[in-house]
Amino acid sequence: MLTALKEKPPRKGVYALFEYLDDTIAVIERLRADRDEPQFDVFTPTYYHELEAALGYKPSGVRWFTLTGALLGVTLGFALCLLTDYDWPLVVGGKTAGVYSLPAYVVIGFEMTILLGAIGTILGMLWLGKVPNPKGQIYSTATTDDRFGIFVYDVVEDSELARLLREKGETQVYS
Amino acid sequence: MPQNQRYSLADDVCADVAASPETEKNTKAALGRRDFLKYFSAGVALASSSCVRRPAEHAIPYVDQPVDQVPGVATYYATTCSGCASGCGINVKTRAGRPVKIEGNPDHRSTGGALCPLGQAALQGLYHPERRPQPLVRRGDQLGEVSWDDVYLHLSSRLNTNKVGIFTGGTTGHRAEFLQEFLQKLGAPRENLYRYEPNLLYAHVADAHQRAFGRYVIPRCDFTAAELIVGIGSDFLDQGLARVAYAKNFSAARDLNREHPAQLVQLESTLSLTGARADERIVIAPGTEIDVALALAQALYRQPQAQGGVAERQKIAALLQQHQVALAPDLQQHIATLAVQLVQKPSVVLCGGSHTFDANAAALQQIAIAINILCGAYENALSVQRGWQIPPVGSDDLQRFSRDVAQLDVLFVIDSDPLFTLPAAFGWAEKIKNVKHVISMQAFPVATDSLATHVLPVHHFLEAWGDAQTHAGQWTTQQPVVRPLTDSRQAEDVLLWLLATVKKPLPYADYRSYLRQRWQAWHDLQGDGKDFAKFYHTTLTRGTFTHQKQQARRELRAFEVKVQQVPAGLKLTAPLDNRLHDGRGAHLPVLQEVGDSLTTIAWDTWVALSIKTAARLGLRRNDVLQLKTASGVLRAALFPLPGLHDDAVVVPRGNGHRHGFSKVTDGIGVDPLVVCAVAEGLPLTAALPVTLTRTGKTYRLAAMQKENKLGDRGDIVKSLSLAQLRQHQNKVRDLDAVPDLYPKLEEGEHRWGLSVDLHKCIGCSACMVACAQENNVPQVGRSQVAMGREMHWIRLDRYFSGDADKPRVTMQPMMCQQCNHAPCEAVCPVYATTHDAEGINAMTYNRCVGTRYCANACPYKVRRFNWWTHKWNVIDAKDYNRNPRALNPDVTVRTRGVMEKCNFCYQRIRDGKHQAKMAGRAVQDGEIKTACQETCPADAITFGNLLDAGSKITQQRRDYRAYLALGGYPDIKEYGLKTLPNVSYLAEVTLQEEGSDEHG
Amino acid sequence: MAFKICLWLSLRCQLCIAVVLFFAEPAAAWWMWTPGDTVDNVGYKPKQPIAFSHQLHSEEHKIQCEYCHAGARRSPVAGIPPLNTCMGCHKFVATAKDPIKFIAARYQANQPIKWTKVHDLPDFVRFSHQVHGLAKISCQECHGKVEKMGVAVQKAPLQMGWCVDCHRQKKASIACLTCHY
Amino acid sequence: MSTAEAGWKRTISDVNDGILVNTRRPHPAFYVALFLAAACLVLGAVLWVVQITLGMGMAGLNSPVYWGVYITNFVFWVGIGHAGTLISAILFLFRAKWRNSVNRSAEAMTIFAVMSAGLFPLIHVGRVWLAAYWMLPLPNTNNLWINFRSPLIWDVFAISTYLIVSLLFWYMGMVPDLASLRDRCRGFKRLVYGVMSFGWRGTARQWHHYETGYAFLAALATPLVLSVHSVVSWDFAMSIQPGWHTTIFPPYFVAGAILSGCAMVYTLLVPVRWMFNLQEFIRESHLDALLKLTLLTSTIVFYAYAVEFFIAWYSGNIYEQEIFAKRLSGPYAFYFWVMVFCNCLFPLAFWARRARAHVPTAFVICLLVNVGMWFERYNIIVSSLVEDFVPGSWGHYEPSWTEMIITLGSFGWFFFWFLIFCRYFPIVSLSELKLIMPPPLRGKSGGGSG
Repeated sequence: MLTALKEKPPRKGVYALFEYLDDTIAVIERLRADRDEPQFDVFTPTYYHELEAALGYKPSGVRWFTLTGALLGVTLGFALCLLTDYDWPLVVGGKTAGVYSLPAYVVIGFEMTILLGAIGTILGMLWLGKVPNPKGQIYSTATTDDRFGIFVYDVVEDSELARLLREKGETQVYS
Repeated sequence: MPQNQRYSLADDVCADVAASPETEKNTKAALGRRDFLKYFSAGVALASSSCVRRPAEHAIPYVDQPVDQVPGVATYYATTCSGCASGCGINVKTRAGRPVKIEGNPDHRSTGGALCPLGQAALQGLYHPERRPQPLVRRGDQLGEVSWDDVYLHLSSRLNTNKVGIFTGGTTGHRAEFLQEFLQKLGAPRENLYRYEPNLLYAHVADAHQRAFGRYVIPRCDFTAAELIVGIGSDFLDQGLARVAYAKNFSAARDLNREHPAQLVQLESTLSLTGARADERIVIAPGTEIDVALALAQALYRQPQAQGGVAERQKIAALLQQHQVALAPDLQQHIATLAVQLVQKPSVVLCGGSHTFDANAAALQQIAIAINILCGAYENALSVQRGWQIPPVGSDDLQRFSRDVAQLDVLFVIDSDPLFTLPAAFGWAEKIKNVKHVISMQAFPVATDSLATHVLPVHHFLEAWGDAQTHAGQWTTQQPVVRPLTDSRQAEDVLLWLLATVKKPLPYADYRSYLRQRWQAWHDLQGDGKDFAKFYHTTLTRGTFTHQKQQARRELRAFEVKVQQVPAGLKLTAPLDNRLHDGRGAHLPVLQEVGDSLTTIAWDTWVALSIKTAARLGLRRNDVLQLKTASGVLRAALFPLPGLHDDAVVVPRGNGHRHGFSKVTDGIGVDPLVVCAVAEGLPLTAALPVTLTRTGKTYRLAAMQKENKLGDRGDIVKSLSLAQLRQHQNKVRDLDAVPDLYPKLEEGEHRWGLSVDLHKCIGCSACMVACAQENNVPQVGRSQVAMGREMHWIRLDRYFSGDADKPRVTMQPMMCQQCNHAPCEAVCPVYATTHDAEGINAMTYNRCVGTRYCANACPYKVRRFNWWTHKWNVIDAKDYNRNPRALNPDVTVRTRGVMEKCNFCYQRIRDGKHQAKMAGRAVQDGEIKTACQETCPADAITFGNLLDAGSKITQQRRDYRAYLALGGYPDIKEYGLKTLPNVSYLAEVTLQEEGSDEHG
Repeated sequence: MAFKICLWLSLRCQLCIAVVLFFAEPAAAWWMWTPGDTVDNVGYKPKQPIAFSHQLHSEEHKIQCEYCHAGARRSPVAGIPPLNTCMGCHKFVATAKDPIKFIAARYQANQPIKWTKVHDLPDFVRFSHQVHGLAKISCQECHGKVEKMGVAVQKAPLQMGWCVDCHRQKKASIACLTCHY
Repeated sequence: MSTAEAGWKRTISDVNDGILVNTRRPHPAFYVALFLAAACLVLGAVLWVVQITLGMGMAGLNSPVYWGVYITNFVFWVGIGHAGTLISAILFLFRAKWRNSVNRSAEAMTIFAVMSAGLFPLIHVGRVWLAAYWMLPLPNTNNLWINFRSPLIWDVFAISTYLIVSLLFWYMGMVPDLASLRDRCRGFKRLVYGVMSFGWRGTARQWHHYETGYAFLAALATPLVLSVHSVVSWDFAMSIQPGWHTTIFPPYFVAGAILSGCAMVYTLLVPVRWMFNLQEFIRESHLDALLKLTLLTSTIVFYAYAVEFFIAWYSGNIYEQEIFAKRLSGPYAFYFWVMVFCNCLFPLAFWARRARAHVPTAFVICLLVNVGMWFERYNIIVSSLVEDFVPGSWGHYEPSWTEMIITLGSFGWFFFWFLIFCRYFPIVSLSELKLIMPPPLRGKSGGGSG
């Protein structure tokens, strides 16, 4: 598996591949328990909540992007309708100038909320997840298939950490 | 249109446009002028161009601009319509020398500015692309094109004979006199002028009066003097003697402001427009009109209050004793009741029409005289003393023609198509076999041309000089309103030049100077001392000249009537079509497309049978039937029509022109004249025994209306009885008092409204033709009409109600209702249709993207979509032959993918407002008229400013009869769709006591 | 490495295309043209049959606009003068010049001259010179300083927005039916 | 644990190998299908060009039937387009795990169906060259904006929002899977998939934001699903046409849309499953759940039909009553009964487990539901327009050949894109499928390649 490993990473460290989720979690818990917690990246084929719990992530910031987008959307939607109506009031269906058909504009406001909310969410995901990131590297194609990977930065081969990684899965050391 | 804007074409005013074929220079100038107009009226092809830089547009100014012409400003000329023998005065609107719209001349007393569909459509005849470009001369079997010089050369050697005859249509002006002078000059007898009108009523009525009073006249009927009008097979609203004048007058007589609005009782075997409008309609067997008339005369004679002098009564008694009639008891009863009413009220009885041209047609008119004497009509509604009608034909012209034609060497056929308009049984082609030279002079190629040795294109009446005298003392003048569009000549001028070439000249340079000389007599009559030139100018400008003529009433002579018995069984009637007449309108797409008012069939000939007969024979609509009479065989598709007598088989005339007559008519309809007979030299087109066979084929008739009944939809057409109306007459309605969530619409100076009086509408469809002409509405052709894609901005909905044997017929002109709460406006995504501050539902064609949502939302379905770009001057695809020159330059032409609809003739509103603004005054009531309103012969349409409390439209909207279509029942606080239209309808009023419907 | 460059480039290009599509094009269209707009742009200067100079006639010789464009006050169309208007002066004036010889020949032959319209509104627009004249709108407001023009050229965009702006300023009607029917 | 999760024969290690076979060697039937779809598409496109050139008269439309087959197709395709986002968004929020095996293809179907639907308003309008610009709020030389009160503008917003959001949702869900594909390819393919996957690395942090974002998108898409067909139904309900002007339309349309969408998903999945050998991943239990959803929506639609008639009778409005009376026995009664049988009566068979389990039977019923749903729209649109208020304006409508061929073309267009999707993209969501399989634990896991 590790033969598929790609170019040399910019930083030194140990890369380990695991077959089992519980092994991975055990390693992560061990890493996080360390007093001077080392920097590490976890690669996973899909999102397991156990993994996230082990990593102790705070709620994602994507929600603020969603909220901003949605608020922008609702404002824009209603503003578009009301301002164009104000700009040139044309009488249709007996509604005189100055009758702002708010119920009709709810649809536009709603659609714009969803649209910009969705776009905001996507932007948030991309921004926070650092995607697209041409410089970002994957170390093994197996992590998009069925393996879990952990890259622990600035770890030397002989350390206790490296031994732990070796014990649970295959490792590759970069120096 | 103000009086002072009209111009005469007297030479001192506008020499440039006067017709004088020799001047080459003018022809070229006219070409330039035509191109010039292009820039006003060019198509909108560029609207669809996808890049910025369009093809460059050009402007071609005059070389010598006539002094009275301002480019972009319309000029109006008064002239006379020669569509039929009625001779209605018309005003022609021209732009840059080109006629763009025809209106009735309000100065013409009897028509008062109204016009019929045929007159409205004359523009299409003028601009018809199939008009002959030059004369033809027969060489062997072929007609070859020649120049006019060749024609004169050719004919001069052949005119050295006195065996000359002229066959022409009915005419009331100086033309007949001129033609007789021409014959005389050649040494032929004056009697060699044969005038033939397919509407035989003129001849029959005049002939009957000749026999009865010794005077060859047609009495003029004034319905306003009558309270009861009885028609026996009469068609005075369809064709009759003077369609527009009679409709106008009838409408006035029915006015509900009169104490006793005239009531119409019609006895007929077929369903005519007149019958459809009748307050009471009694169905009688075809061919029994004469029996009914005799029975009525007898019943009247028995009435003690019957009118008539002693001598007259004696003569009538003698006449009636000879004839015994046996009618069904209930019909006899009806007649007896009618007779009582006839003598009690001022009344008039009109007999006969194109539905009754059977063997007894002439006798019917004589009985009619007896009836009218007995009911006192000659002292009252019928007048042979004041303003009697001039018969446009001679009494025995056709018989004389049949007798003389074998002796003729040369026969001129002028503006008449005897080969098509006479039954095949007449044998016109056989009769003229020995005539060496047949010279056909026609404004449009006709069937007769195929038998002619010389075919000469003559002016359309809008290019020609002439005059007409429909009523004694009431003249209308005819002047050219456009330079000839083809290399045609004035027919009379051709005759003058022919005389000159054979060295027997008449002392007139041309027909115009002949007329000028005749009109001198009017000047003498008027005797107001003005010089003639001025009189001539003002008369031409005005278009009419009237002076009183009176004559004493003569005593009735003893007269005899021969009555032929008609056997029982199915009988064929071939009436004149109320749009196409005898077929003279068949090449005009606009007339074909408005469709028959009663069947709503466009572009076709149909066989109408009563519902019962069709059911009895197991026939369904669109089944092709074969009709066989003694004279021939005919095939046409069936349309079961309510209200026909079970023995009646009705096939309208007008269509079925031979192949090649016009691309418009190719393959359209059949000609019932092939199965009609001739008796005593006259065509018989009614009550012909006929047998029907089913062919097993079907043919889909293009009927525009699919549903004929209203069912229980009570807020579309409303009606009430006269008693109800009288009871509530003083109540004022406020149709606009409808509860509404929104604030009231802002109101400017005007709020335009239109009102349609269903009580007055006679269903003539003139409004549809006028609208099409005014608003550049395209004609789409048979196949598209069959699909439901006609483009009429105003359509005529016709509903039958009640019994299929005795249906009540309702006509409802339906156009955009200009709703204040328009369902169409709110749904348009691009604001292509919005509400105008003046109450008009504006349609912005160029903004329309064609989602057609507005049309779906419209509950009246009055919006029309351009499914194609309707082509302009293409005749090859016969369905699309509008001529761009005839377009109204004030109205945008629409291309494919665009919605359109009625906009109250906004161009006219705009024009009227400009006029008022220039004059520094407010728009006056009645100053602005919509096209439909202006032409309506029944005065059923009113238009005006709803904010003007004194205007006629405001009064009509407040009338007790007023209602809004689909406006629910405001009396019980039920407001229907709440679309709040600016168009209101006035409910029909049943003048009969019985069978009144609820209103409210 | 190649992969990374491609990735980066494709992303940036997408961005560029997106920006052009979403912002630049409508913005450009706003100033120049939008679909359905059939009015030519400012600066349209078609070639005419003769090199007629408004500057010469109007500025130097002080001929009023309406002397030739006589319809402006009486009709919806101002009109191009008929040849007899030209010949009214040019029977005597500058008869030796080529263009004058040309129009004189045309006049003699009774052949009209085919001019190319400089200011051309689409056929679905109902514009009336008469009404604008009545409202005291000077010719120059729409046609520019014609008296300074050697060759007639379109000065104003003549697009609907331009019309509407002026109508708004002058408190004229901006209802659709004002111009479209 | 639901049935969808139990009884897996495979582990997550088999997922990529098992599903991505489609990107290697497709079944020959694939090429036949692709050719047919492309041929229909070209035919339809040619006729559209002819129609633009000559005019809308090419269609059988007339007065009063101004809307016909094109709008029927529009509503039909929008309806089809509902299942995808419903399955992926609403079922996601409801944690119905069976959706993980079908959501990708259902979403793809949504997008292509909405693309088909989006074409029809353009095919339908008289002046498409202007409609494309004027129906959007873009600046223009006319200084004139659009009418936001028009349901058609709501439609423009609703459909385009739906398309964009569905596309984003679908594509974002696919990014990790595209990364999987990337990692299995070399050379040019790797480059293309690499670009398409935005350089997804699969770090836990990325997954963390991804999951949150996905949940938010699902939450946003859920009201959107319900709103889109409501807005489409307002195209009808907001006009005063009898037969259209009813308040029941939005829920009625949404239920109908979901019905047609589920049926369509089933009709698509059965051949796809067979063609790409996916029986192990798209399992019988998943299809069974889909059919249950079909049955549910079918009964809702049945109820809506009944309520429509009740309301028409109860309203006391003769125009409304006549329209509905004519639906039962008038000139267009055939279409009405086709719709009732196909949408309400045939799906009743799904109450029986055997009918659900027997794939050919279920497939035929789902096909019939699709037919029935098309006729439902045809029925609503045409039979209401043909005979409305004023009898003088009544008419008749029959679709022309042009309309039928363009309809065929839209199916070509839809299947063309769907087949392309089936060939080059993960048909089943890899990462989500892995989620519903038992996680690879050292203790519990039975298999897993070494």
